[in-house]
Amino acid sequence: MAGTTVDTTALDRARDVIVKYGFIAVTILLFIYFALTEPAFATSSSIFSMLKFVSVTAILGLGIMFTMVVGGLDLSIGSVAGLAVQMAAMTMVFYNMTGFTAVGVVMLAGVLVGLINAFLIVVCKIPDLLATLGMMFVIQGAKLIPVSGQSVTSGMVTRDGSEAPGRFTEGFLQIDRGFVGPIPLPVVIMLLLVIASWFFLSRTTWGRVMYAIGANPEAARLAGVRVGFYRGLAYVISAMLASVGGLILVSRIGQGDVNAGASSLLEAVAVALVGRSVLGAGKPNAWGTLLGAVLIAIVLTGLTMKGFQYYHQDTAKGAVLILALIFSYTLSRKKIRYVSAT
Amino acid sequence: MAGTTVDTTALDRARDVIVKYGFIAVTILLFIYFALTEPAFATSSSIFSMLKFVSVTAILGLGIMFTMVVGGLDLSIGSVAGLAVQMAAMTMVFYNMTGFTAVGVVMLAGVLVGLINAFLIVVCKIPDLLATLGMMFVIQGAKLIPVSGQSVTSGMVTRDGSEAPGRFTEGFLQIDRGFVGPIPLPVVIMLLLVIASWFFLSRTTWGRVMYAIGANPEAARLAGVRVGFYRGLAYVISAMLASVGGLILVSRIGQGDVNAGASSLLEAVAVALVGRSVLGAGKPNAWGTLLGAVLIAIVLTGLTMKGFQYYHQDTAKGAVLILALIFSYTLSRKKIRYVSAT
Amino acid sequence: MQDEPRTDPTGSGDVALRLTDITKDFGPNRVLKGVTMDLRAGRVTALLGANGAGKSTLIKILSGIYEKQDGSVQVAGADVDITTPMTAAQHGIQTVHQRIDDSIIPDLTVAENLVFEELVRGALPRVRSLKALLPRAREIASSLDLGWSDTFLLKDAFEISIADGQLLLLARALNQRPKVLILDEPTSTLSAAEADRLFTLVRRLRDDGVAIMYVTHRLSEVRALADDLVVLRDGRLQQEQTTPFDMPAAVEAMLGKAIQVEADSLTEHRGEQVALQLRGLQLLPRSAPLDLDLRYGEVTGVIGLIGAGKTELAQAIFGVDRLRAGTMQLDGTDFAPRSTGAAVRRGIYLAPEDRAAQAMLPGWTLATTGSLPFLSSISPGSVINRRAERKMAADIINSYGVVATGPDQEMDALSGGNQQKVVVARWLRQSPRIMLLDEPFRGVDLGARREIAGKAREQAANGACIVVLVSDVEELREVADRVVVLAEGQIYLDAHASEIDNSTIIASMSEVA
Amino acid sequence: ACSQGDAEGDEPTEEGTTAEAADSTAGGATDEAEVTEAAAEAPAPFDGDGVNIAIVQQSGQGDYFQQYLNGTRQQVEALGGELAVFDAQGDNATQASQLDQAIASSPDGIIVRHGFPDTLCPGVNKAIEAGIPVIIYDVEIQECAPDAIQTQQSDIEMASLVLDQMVEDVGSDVNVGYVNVAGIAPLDRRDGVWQEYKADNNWTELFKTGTYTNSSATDTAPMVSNALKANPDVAAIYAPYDELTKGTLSALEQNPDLTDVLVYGADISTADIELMKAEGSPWVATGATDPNAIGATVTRTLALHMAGELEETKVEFPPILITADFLRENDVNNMEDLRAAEPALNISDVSSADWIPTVTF
Ligand SMILES: Nc1ncnc2c1ncn2[C@@H]1O[C@H](COP(=O)(O)OP(=O)(O)OP(=O)(O)O)[C@@H](O)[C@H]1O
Ligand SMILES: Nc1ncnc2c1ncn2[C@@H]1O[C@H](COP(=O)(O)OP(=O)(O)OP(=O)(O)O)[C@@H](O)[C@H]1O
Ligand SMILES: [Mg+2]
Ligand SMILES: [Mg+2]
Repeated sequence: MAGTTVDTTALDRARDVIVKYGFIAVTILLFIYFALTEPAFATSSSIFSMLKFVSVTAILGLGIMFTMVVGGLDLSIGSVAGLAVQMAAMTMVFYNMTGFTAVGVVMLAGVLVGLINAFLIVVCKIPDLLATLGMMFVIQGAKLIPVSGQSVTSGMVTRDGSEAPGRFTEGFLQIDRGFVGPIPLPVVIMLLLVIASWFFLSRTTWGRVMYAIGANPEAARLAGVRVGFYRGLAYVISAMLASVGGLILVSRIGQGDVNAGASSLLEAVAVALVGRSVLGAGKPNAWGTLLGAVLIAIVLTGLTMKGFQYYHQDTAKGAVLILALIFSYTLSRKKIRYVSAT
Repeated sequence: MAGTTVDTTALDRARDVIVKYGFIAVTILLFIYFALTEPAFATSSSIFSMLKFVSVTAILGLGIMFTMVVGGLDLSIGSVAGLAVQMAAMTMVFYNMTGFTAVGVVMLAGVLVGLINAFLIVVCKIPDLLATLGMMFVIQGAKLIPVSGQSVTSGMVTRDGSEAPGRFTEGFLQIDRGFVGPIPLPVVIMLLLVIASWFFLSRTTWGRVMYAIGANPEAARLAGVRVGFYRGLAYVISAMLASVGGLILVSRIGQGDVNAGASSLLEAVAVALVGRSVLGAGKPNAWGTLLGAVLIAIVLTGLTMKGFQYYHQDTAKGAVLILALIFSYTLSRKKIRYVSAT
Repeated sequence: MQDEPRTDPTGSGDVALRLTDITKDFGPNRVLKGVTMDLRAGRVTALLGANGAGKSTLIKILSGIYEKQDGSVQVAGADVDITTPMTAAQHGIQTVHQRIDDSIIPDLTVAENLVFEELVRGALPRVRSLKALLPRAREIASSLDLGWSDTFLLKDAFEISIADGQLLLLARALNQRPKVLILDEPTSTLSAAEADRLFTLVRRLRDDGVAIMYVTHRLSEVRALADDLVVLRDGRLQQEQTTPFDMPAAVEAMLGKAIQVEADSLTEHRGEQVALQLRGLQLLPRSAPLDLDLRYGEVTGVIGLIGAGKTELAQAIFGVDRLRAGTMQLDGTDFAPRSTGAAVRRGIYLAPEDRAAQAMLPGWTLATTGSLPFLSSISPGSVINRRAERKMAADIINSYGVVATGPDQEMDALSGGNQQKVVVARWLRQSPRIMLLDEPFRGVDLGARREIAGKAREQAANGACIVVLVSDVEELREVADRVVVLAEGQIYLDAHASEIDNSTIIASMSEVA
Repeated sequence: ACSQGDAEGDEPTEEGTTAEAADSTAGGATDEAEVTEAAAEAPAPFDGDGVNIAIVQQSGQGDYFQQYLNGTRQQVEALGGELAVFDAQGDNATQASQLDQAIASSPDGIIVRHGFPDTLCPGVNKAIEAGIPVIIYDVEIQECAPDAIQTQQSDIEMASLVLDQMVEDVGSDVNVGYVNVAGIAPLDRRDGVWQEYKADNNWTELFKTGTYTNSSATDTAPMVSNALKANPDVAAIYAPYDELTKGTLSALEQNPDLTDVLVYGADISTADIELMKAEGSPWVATGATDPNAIGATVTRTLALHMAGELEETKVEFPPILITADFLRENDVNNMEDLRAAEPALNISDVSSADWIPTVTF
């Protein structure tokens, strides 16, 4: 077994710089371009609303990031956000409970889904991607059963003919609509979660251990790490983050919406992937994920302002993703294959 | 790969039997149950229409199977089918060409996408899953640009204000609507492709080499296999199969449809996964994929006839998938190598 | 692998493969600095060399995995250009690489594995059913007297044992009727009986006029098998010998200086107090129960061939796998670790045998790799004190003589021996109660071996219970106070090191009940 | 809720719904109907054991379609029949397959709801040839299947009602925004009306945006918000599909400075009512039908057709204009209140006969 040391040539150094700062440079250049050509782009209200819109994607991206850290990928995250939307609406509208209860119920449901995922992955040994794909279908279907496939709205007539007693509480609606000073509350939540995730992952033993599992689960186990527990934990954290994203969504929509969340999945995956490649970190990280979300927000906002249609945006999203991947895999020297030469 | 022979106990043998025949037994039992309780279920016209209905999913599943064989997973397959729909419609309606030309154009486009995927994966070294996810976005968006996001229908007004000159040719429409004896043409196509894929994979050197790459790429390389070539080939085959699926789709729809194909992806993945787990093969195989498609068709048709809503069906689909995974991973004693996303 | 003098000492002697001035760079790193050597038909040439000497690189060039920078390769007097594994095969060069996992294809059947190269080369019809491949597979198997039935040939390759896998690969290589056969540590996964079978085969091939290159770290095998011997050091050919060999000279050429570790130069420690009492432990699926007491204050050397159950023993104590049967008592109280973490908390540590697969974390630095098992000790409130972490790493570097630029150097960039020092040191320096070292000397050169052994003995002197599991007698001699010989999951010998000689140990190692 | 002809589902599946399956659910979000008993003996085939009706729908996802299906089911039950539901979940190819499957199960009548004409023509013609009466809802199929009975809600009227109101509110020569998606039949019909009004009133369209996805409202919101940032100077926005209207409202919320932009929408549901009534809501008017009633009326049309009593080959269902002021004045909180305040929504006089028990909601 021989690890390989290669000296850094000028070409390699140039490439390293591109890998490390290329993405940030692209983001900044795009920002400048749009700011110069679209006067409305760089206003503070526009920037805040951009951040606000991206907050859910970013939070879901953080969840996916956690599962990437332990070497997996959570595809059920969009449907968990959708489940949160449904549960919050049902709690407040059908059962006339407070917003606090709704938040509690949603988070509990999230933890439960996370535990099921963890069970399938850790105990049943089903690969992450496949287990969470299955769960995605199951949640998407099962959540609609109690409401017969209809969105929950206040004032709706229930099956026994009476009017649903509750409505969204004012406090609950503030989750999306509130402000902290000039900053929209979802943006604050997003930033807090980014900081918390960053701290957790790179400053605490739990985070370190999770990275170890992602790097080499066998080595982690033989270093005394409870691999199953931490892998499971990542899925629980992921589902909880998805639930937080769902709470913001439902408070934004102001009612249950059977379709909410579903479309966030691929975007969140893209954001987490971009996040892994920025700063040349080569490993999933919270600030990168935020940057990925911001980059996608800039691209999409800029393109909308320039009058492009949704399909141009899909194309742009795909292009950004592929670019990130080229940075990660094609250019980066990080991924040196480990040579075993016994 | 652990090269150890472990003693077969009675328990292990029972488990092996379950793993090997469990899925087939479930399929047959379900069929019998639905046939007995729903008189319309087991009529020959109903069975043929069930098979016809499942043909596209099965063909796309075959494509995914090929990429699984070489240890990857093609997520762009749904969007390639969608691209085929679009290209066929544009060729006949905008450019007033024949159905044959349309088929040619579609297959060419498929090969092109396959080559791009192959390039990203083999040359740029981007992991399969991520490269094809990026391509999925790009194709989904890019295909809509020439038609401004509109479905192509005969007689539609094009951008320059004139009426589109062409229409779907009768012959082209026969792809979906034709029969061979009593058997619908798409069913015949599906069966031929299943047989061809099975033959290719398990009777020819090329197929064996592909399995070898999926099972142990390093060993294949050492034995002189051009690994890059065959991995690329799998993606080209996959895109071509997706294009065939798209041709059936568009001939079924009878016009362009911007949304066609997209929804087939997850189902095709599920079918290929089920396919890998049946017969305890533990490796992707064509007959298993067909069986997976048939099982899903039986479940969905049966549930429809029993009067369940679409969300019950999502739940059922997820449950079937998770069941397949438990057969594959939890019960099977064979360790399946799995390419993770990261 | 007994010393068995060859029956026919003369080979035909024609040069089958001639290497002239082979060089190879990895980036700015010149790994092969002009290797010139001959392999002669009908002779076995042993290739010796310390870690990183370039053996595997040379083999990979010959088998078409790497391309050489410079120099020429001649097969039977004609210049050849080896660019791919295919061209290597076309020129009659076949290689059996050491890790069979690298070469076996688990999803295909044994039969398909046997004929795989023929398939790839197009020597068989492109379209063939499995049944139609059987006769050819049978033919190959029977030409080597493997005695494999059709049922066996139709098994998926993942079902067969490591030893059978090794034979399969050998058969596959021989099937190509090679002029040159390269074997990279072929016996490392074989039992004594299987190794003997392999030796018989190798001799038969030699007698058929094949030129064989045989890579090994085991001098006994060299003595038993080789006609010629070459030593590679630092990318250069250092020495060539023909039988009879001057082994000390070869070792000196390998390492640059003669390192002699005499068994009696150890001051033997004798432990009194029992640390761990094992009763009725079943190590392998069909093995009989084993009783063993491990004591504080001494180094117990557990020796056995591959598959004897050494790793199982270590892993059972460390809580990696559930016990099949049996009980353990730690300091007189019942002990049944449910996880590796539980063992670590009780002061029981394991440095696993396969460093790359079981200890290395791709992209991790020396500091983070070193601190992983004991993170909590430097993390008040679970927040990692990074200064303490780096101090920990600096301490490892200093006290174990690790050659590294500092705590932040990536582990991947260290040489193998230094990597091994780090992954052993991170446990050993934490005052273990019981320290299990599984093949701690695998792939490390003698210098590093000596340092690791010294540290282990130092801990034993301080009262720790040290268990070293090895399969090589020399390695055992370097470190052990007490010798336990394991074969097929059972103890065949248990004695103080000074009380037994090597031949007794070797004899009981290959004992079969 | 939306009355338009294309929806995107997740996967092609078929589906059928009987009353038991739907009723076995807990939260219960379906509107119960009142049945007005029939006043006369029913003709064949309604005089026997009960009829089998199949509905082949392009999508069942979302509130509008769930209510439509509810209306259909209740009316079928009132007629003593049983309903099998084939739901393509937005996938047109699946719909074609399911039409085949429906025909294979030989029902007494088929309702085909939404979809592409080119996709459905062969199946519809096959059914008619097989002697199965077919009613089409909202598919322009007359050209290729002339014998099919066509029904639809009048999108042109719906758009005109709302846009008349808009002309009244903002007048001519102003800047306006437009949120719509091309390529979806009913939205295209509404688009046609919009283009006329825009030209007639000399409105300047500063932006057109919007997207159609699984979650159109959430996904459209940022697009409209960005468009508004670039073009804050609009007097009104027309968003003729309530998911798009919702997205537009959400976008306006992101731009709290734009207090006097008015929003004109389409469709109505309990959720929409809440949004329109909310204090300071910019959504001032919408044009709507009640999906429950439409579902029921299509079924009655089929019943007439099956009994051989239908004279027309095309039946249109008129929408009404609903303004936020109307909702507030009448204290309307949900669809039930709305129907009480505006019984015309039940369109119970369309396709009625004395032997048909009519359901109202
Ligand atoms: N792919 C590679 N990239 C860079 N350096 C490499 C690569 N492979 C080998 N090396 C370096 O080449 C040198 C020789 O390695 P090689 O594997 O040939 O040694 P070896 O003699 O086989 O040693 P061992 O006894 O460990 O098997 C080592 O220093 C190693 O670090
Ligand atoms: N023919 C075989 N049947 C069963 N198990 C085998 C066979 N050959 C090898 N093994 C494997 O060998 C294991 C026992 O070897 P173990 O790794 O404990 O040996 P060891 O003495 O530690 O040798 P090593 O030097 O490889 O560490 C068994 O558990 C099994 O996995
Ligand atoms: Mg080597
Ligand atoms: Mg071992």
